[in-house]
Amino acid sequence: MTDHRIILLCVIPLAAGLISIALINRKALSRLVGILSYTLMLGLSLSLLLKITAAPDSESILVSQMGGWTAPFGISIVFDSLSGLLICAAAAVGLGAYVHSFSVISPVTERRYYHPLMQFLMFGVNLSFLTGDLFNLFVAFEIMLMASYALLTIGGSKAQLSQAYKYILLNVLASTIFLMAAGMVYGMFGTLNIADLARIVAEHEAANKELPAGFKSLAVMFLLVFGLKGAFFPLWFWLPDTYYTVPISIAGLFGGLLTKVGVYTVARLFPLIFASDGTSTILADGTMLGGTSPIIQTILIVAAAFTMFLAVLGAVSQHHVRRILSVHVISQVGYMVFGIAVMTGNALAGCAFYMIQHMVVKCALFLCCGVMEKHAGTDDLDKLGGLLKRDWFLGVLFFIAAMSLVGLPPLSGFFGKMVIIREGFFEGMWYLGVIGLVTGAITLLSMLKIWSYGYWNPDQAPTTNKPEAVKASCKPAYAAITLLVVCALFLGLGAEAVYKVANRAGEQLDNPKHYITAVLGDDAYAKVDELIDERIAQEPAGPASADGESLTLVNPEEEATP
Amino acid sequence: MTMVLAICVAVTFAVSIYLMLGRELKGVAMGVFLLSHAANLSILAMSGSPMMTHAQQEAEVAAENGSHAHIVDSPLMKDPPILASQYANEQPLATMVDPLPQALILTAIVISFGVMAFLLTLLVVTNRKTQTIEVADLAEEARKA
Amino acid sequence: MNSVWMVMIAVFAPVTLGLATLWLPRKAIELRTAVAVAGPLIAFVMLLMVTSGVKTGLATQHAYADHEHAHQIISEKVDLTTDTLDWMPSLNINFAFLTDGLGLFFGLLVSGIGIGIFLYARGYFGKAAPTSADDLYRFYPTIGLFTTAMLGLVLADYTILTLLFWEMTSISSFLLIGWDRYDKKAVKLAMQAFFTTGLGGMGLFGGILVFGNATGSVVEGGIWRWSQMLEHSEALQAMLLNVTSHPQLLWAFVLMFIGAGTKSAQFPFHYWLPGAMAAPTPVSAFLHSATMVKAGVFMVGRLFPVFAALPLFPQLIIPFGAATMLYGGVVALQQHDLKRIFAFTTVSQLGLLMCMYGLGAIDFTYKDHVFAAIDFDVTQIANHAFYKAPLFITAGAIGHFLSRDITQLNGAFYKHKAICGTMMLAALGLAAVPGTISFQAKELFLYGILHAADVYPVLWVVMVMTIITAVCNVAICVRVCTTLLGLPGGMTEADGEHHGDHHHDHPHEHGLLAHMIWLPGLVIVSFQFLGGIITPLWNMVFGIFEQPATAANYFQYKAEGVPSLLYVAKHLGSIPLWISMFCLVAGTMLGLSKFFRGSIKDFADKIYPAMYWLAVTGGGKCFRLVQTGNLKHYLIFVLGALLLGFGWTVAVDAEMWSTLTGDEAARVFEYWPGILIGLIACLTAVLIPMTDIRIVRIVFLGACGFAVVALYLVYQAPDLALTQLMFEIISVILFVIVLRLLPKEKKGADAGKAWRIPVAVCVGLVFGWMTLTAASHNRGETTNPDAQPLGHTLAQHSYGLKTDDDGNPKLDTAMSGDVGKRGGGGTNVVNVILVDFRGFDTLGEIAVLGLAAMGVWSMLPHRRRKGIKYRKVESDYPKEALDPLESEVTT
Amino acid sequence: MSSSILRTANGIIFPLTLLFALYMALKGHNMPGGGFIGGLIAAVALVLYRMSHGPDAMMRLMPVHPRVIVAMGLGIAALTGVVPLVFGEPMLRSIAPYISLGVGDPVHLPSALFFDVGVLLVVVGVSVGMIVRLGEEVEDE
Repeated sequence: MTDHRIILLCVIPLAAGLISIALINRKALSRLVGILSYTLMLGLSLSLLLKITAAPDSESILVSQMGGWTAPFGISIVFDSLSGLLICAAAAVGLGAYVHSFSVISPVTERRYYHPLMQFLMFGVNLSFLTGDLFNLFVAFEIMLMASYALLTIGGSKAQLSQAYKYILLNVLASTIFLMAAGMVYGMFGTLNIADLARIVAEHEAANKELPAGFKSLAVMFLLVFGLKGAFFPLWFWLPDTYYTVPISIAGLFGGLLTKVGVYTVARLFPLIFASDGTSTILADGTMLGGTSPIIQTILIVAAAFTMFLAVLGAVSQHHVRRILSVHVISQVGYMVFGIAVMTGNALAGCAFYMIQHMVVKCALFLCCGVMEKHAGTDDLDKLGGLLKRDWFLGVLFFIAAMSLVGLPPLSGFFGKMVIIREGFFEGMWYLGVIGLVTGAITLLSMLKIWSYGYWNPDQAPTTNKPEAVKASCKPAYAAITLLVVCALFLGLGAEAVYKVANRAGEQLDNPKHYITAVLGDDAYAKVDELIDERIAQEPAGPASADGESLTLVNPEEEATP
Repeated sequence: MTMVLAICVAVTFAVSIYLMLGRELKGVAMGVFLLSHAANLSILAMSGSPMMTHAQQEAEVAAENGSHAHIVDSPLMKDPPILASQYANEQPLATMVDPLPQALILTAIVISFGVMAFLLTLLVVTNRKTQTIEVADLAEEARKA
Repeated sequence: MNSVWMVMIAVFAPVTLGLATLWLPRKAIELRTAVAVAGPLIAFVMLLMVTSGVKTGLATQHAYADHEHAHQIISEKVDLTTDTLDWMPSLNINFAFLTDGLGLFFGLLVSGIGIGIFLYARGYFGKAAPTSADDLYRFYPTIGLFTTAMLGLVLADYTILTLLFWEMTSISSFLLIGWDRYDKKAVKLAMQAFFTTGLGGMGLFGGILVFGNATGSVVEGGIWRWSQMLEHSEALQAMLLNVTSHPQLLWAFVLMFIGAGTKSAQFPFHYWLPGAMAAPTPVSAFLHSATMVKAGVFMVGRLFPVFAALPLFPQLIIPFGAATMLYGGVVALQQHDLKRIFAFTTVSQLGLLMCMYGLGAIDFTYKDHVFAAIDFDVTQIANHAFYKAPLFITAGAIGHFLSRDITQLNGAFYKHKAICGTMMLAALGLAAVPGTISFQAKELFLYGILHAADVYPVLWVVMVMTIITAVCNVAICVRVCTTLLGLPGGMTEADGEHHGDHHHDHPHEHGLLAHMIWLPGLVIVSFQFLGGIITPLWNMVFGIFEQPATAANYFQYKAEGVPSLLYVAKHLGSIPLWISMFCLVAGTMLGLSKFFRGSIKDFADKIYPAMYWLAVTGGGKCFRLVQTGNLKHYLIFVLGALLLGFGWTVAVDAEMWSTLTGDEAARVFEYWPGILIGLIACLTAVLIPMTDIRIVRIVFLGACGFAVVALYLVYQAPDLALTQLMFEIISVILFVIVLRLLPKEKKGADAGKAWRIPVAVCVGLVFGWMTLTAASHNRGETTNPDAQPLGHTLAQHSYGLKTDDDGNPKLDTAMSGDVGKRGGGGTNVVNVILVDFRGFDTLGEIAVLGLAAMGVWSMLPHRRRKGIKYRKVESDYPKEALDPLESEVTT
Repeated sequence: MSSSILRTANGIIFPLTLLFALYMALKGHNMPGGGFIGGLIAAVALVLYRMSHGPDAMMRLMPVHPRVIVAMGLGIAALTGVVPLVFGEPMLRSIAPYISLGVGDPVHLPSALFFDVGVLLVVVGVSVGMIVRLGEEVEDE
């Protein structure tokens, strides 16, 4: 369904960014514009999301073709359940981090293009979530990355600068590979539109026809690129080194948003396109079940396992709040990769749910850390203590967020994790399931570490930091954290409503038909249907499978060798 | 001709990786600079060979010399992606190089310039703050922090 | 069918009222207590009503019928589930409750003892103490949360709802153990307890998920409700008996047992429970003796009707249970802190309860015995609660006034008669003296072992372990009594050095509420003696909760009860009775003897620190192995991953090789100038790392760039060539400027050159090869032969309407939609693509450019210098906060 | 850096180069050229001008911070894209009308031209801004 309003989600931050360049010396006005922009984004994305949630399947994907050029000739902007959820969460997280920064960022830093950069970052992030074009995705990544490079070095402390180059160089390398891979996609398929690619892949699958030579290698390259942005094993190194040097609000924003963009692209592109091996099974009801490339799935499984486990060990061994939280970002990404690796509709739904809740919760934790630092003047656990006495409200907020992160029911982290692990067990990936559970327990330990050393234990803060003074100066921070924690609570207690949307997102990711017809028009999928009908006609329903489900199993290997 | 580009891509990429693995960030920056060349050339290769195929040459020559088609010795190149006239339905599009990769490269060049400039400035500022741009020294800094 | 609302009110009343107390004024302690106590009271009343609703069919029942016909079943099937209140239907978490005997019994136990504990807390924290207002302010909400969690846990029907409440009990337990928040030791112990039970919680979580997944063939979508599990017990048991073909069920059980075992402090994970004694005594009495620690036992009881069919069930549970029982009993004897003594006896008793379920599973297959070990599970559990809670309550009380160290308490009875009297009465329960219900319970347990051992002689080991444990328990009782009464044989100060313990020195107060520090204990312990002496009364109350052990008739009630003392003496056979007598005598002797009087440490206390060390230190080492901070290593990791992945795909993709031998290779030499330029580009690139002189490097870099420009020209890309040329110029200027700002190269060998070359070459080859593969793929030949690359379509529509033969504009109907009807209005296709077809890319791209510039300006703010005087702009940033170096805008 | 020969030469070349840049930008829709190329040529010219005439002359030429130019360019480009949204059209919907000026042939004025102008401004602003800024650092050393 066409709806040109969706591009406003990119226009709003762009416009706000430009306005705040003009207002570079007006602190209050800049802040006002920024808040307005985030609020507008949040409101718009929520209203659009509600709209498509209520709509029937055929109208549940909103599309706008840039320049009015029909897909695949122009650039398609697509707003489906997954992008909708993520943009909502991103706007909320952005608003939280932005408001929080008012109480922690120094005026000097703030004047150095902080406001425009925050807006442009959202421009890039929203565009990444929205775009339906591979090359445009590259551009969106670059906007986001460029803004993040600048935000990473903003303020320019020694610690920041001595680490920032790694983030930038690794990302430049990944971007270059992305660029080449996008070019190669054009070389192989003559198109860049994601829906068009999905169509071509679906046609291959329906005909059980091999995908072009080098397709698998291309998929590996994409995985490397997105894996690096998403901080998968063994590509996460840039993350811990850089996140604990930036101003804490920015760390919160990065921790919440940036890795999710990488994970999102994997979730978007892999089940639909790059994880395909060109084979398929036709189910009894005439729907097609695409085959999954064992290489890609194995890589994802290995990545998920190591990302979850190794990173949580890293997190629990740190002795600074920021570092614990930073390294945890990676570990949690492991769960999302787990969801993608399972690659069923339900697992992807779980992954979507997990992503949005993690954005909110992780950002909230970072922001809490910001206030903790204000109280104690440090984030070293050995020098913290007794914060509960100083600031019980912060303690409550932190505790809820921390337990959400750990995933104790009924808080938000639980539900996504539950669905993912359930599907993992169901699909026979019990090893991932067990690692996921153990990781959960160690996550608990690390959060308890922060809680026990930070909020309990004797107070060691310098007496100069009067609790009242800190509280007074951190009013925006409290507002921001409260906002995010309320969101997190809603995601937990109201998980049903959110999960329904996530479930639809999972379905849309699992079944390319909706996406393809929404972007390319109803005829686009006709060829696939034709091919499926042909195959059903050729091979009448085979014997019922052992489980009693009547599958017409078409084994591609057997077919290929006559 | 694609082979030539592929070799160029391989060599520039290899050299840039070699430079990026070096011990000083100046060399690394040069590696990044080369990296963008490698990427651009790789995309350029996707527009296919700039030389016409045998059949295309025959058709071209036939169009020029009436029906007496004979292949000239020197190879014919395709046209640049600029339409000869405003109502160009006569334009033999098959003998024009694919314009889309060019547009992609143009975008990529601009972006890589931006990144490059930022990276170079970062080096200057980093050097000013940390007094070093040696990778090993900066890693030491990370361990200390 | 019960009203779900009644149960909902029962479950949520404690937390609601507990939280409500937060809004009461801090000093209003009496009011606070009243409001908080109303919580468990309401829950208790509600559950009683639910019970009476369920049990109407039992009115006609004769509870203590003749035991010759003990398995007579009243064959009235009762619906034990409530309605469902939808919460998250698609995630299988709704409010529905299973109000069976086990659940309701636990519910009543929790709320009933809860009332006592809530009142006791008032006495314990005391009105007169300066901190009590604060303590009570925090205490009631937290303990209310716990009560709710516990009630929900035992009553929930949805498996995941059970898990939800399960974790909630862990959280509240954590908050309560760490009550002394600023005491590092207590905080550590709280962490230890939460981590251990949390680990188990993850096990339960996994077990529930695996179970739900594995039962998809029984119920559509899997089993996510306990009642469903019980209803389909036959099908499930058939699967369990043949577990090799359904290994998932086995793992489901093992995982759930990990949860149950850690929660119920089974050896070797029992260490957290003695540690949990850092909590205030009301908490110890409530959570860590009477209720929460039984959650694991409860879980095993829940699973029992179905999972008893699993051969592994007794094999796993009996060894763990027996070991826990023995270890707890023996260690308890050698403690000095009253709370630690009782904590270890709790551990021991939990082991016994577990063991009982294990034995029950064996009996399960031999139904013809008169009493199965499992028949009186509720009695066993209730029995323990009714002496252990009073023991803790009085331990806390005596700790208040004197000390909790038993060596300090010689003759304490004469100072605090009520408290010590209650404690001694409860201790009699611990010792299982005839006259307490404990005695019958132990008899039944021994009886169960005896019968099971007939079939499995290996169980004699368990018998011996039970005897030793019983002897220890009696010895503890003897020592407590003799000490308190100041008799010879009691513990004295000579037995151990006095450690500073939690001595809450609260001022004395008077009045009824002050007596709450021991009164609830007396009320609770009275059940012991009521049950022991007037056994029919006990049966009337608790018999109705005893569910049949077999799953087949789980939803029916049976009419039987705990045998009375007389019956035990008459019928149960002499062996258990003799064993009991032996234990009493031997225990008394041991208690009076000098053996085992010292205080020992529990070796399991080291387990958690070891795990912590392993995770933190070992895991940290593991992590730092990859997180070196060095860019070089990171690049190697990334490139290594790339090479591995690529190598693997090439290995399986045979067609990749064809591109190397295909006709692309043959067409290399078709255009000589192209080759020459390519050669220059390669050569200049290779020369860059050959030199150390930076200006030469830049020259080569520039030369390489110009070669690329030439390549663009060869490829008929004039726009590209022009743009690249200009950017090349600017970039070289930039490089020259920047290199002047950077330090000079250090002379010396560039270390590690050798290994860099193969890595670089491999990576280069990967991308060269991929370029070739992708470019040589014939794009026309996708599934749709008509399809042409986008670029060609874009070229066709670059200007606009096409013309027909007469030069008139015509619509291209072949193209669908908008593209056919208009064009971009330009003849330079590349530019039209840039600004029109893909204009959005360009918008993004100039945004990147702008961002890069902003990044540069943000890193290098302008300094005050003569030359630069931009237009003066007002700023509303605070003046003093400005960086003195920054003066670009002000001046 | 500022030799008199360079200064004199640049005095002549500079306006010509700027004109050439404008020409390249405007004809870009039909011939090789366009906003990028035009912008870059202008940027190179401006950088050379600063080298030959010094920063003060540059300030007289460009009295505002380059970010203003960048923001303006981005704003123009974005505005070109956003205007169609107001009319319910998708973003960046182009039109290419012939506008009659009363004299001579009607002028072909594609809306993309405005977009190109935006691009040009951004490129000029960024290149000049960055090089000038880094150049100052060198001069400060």
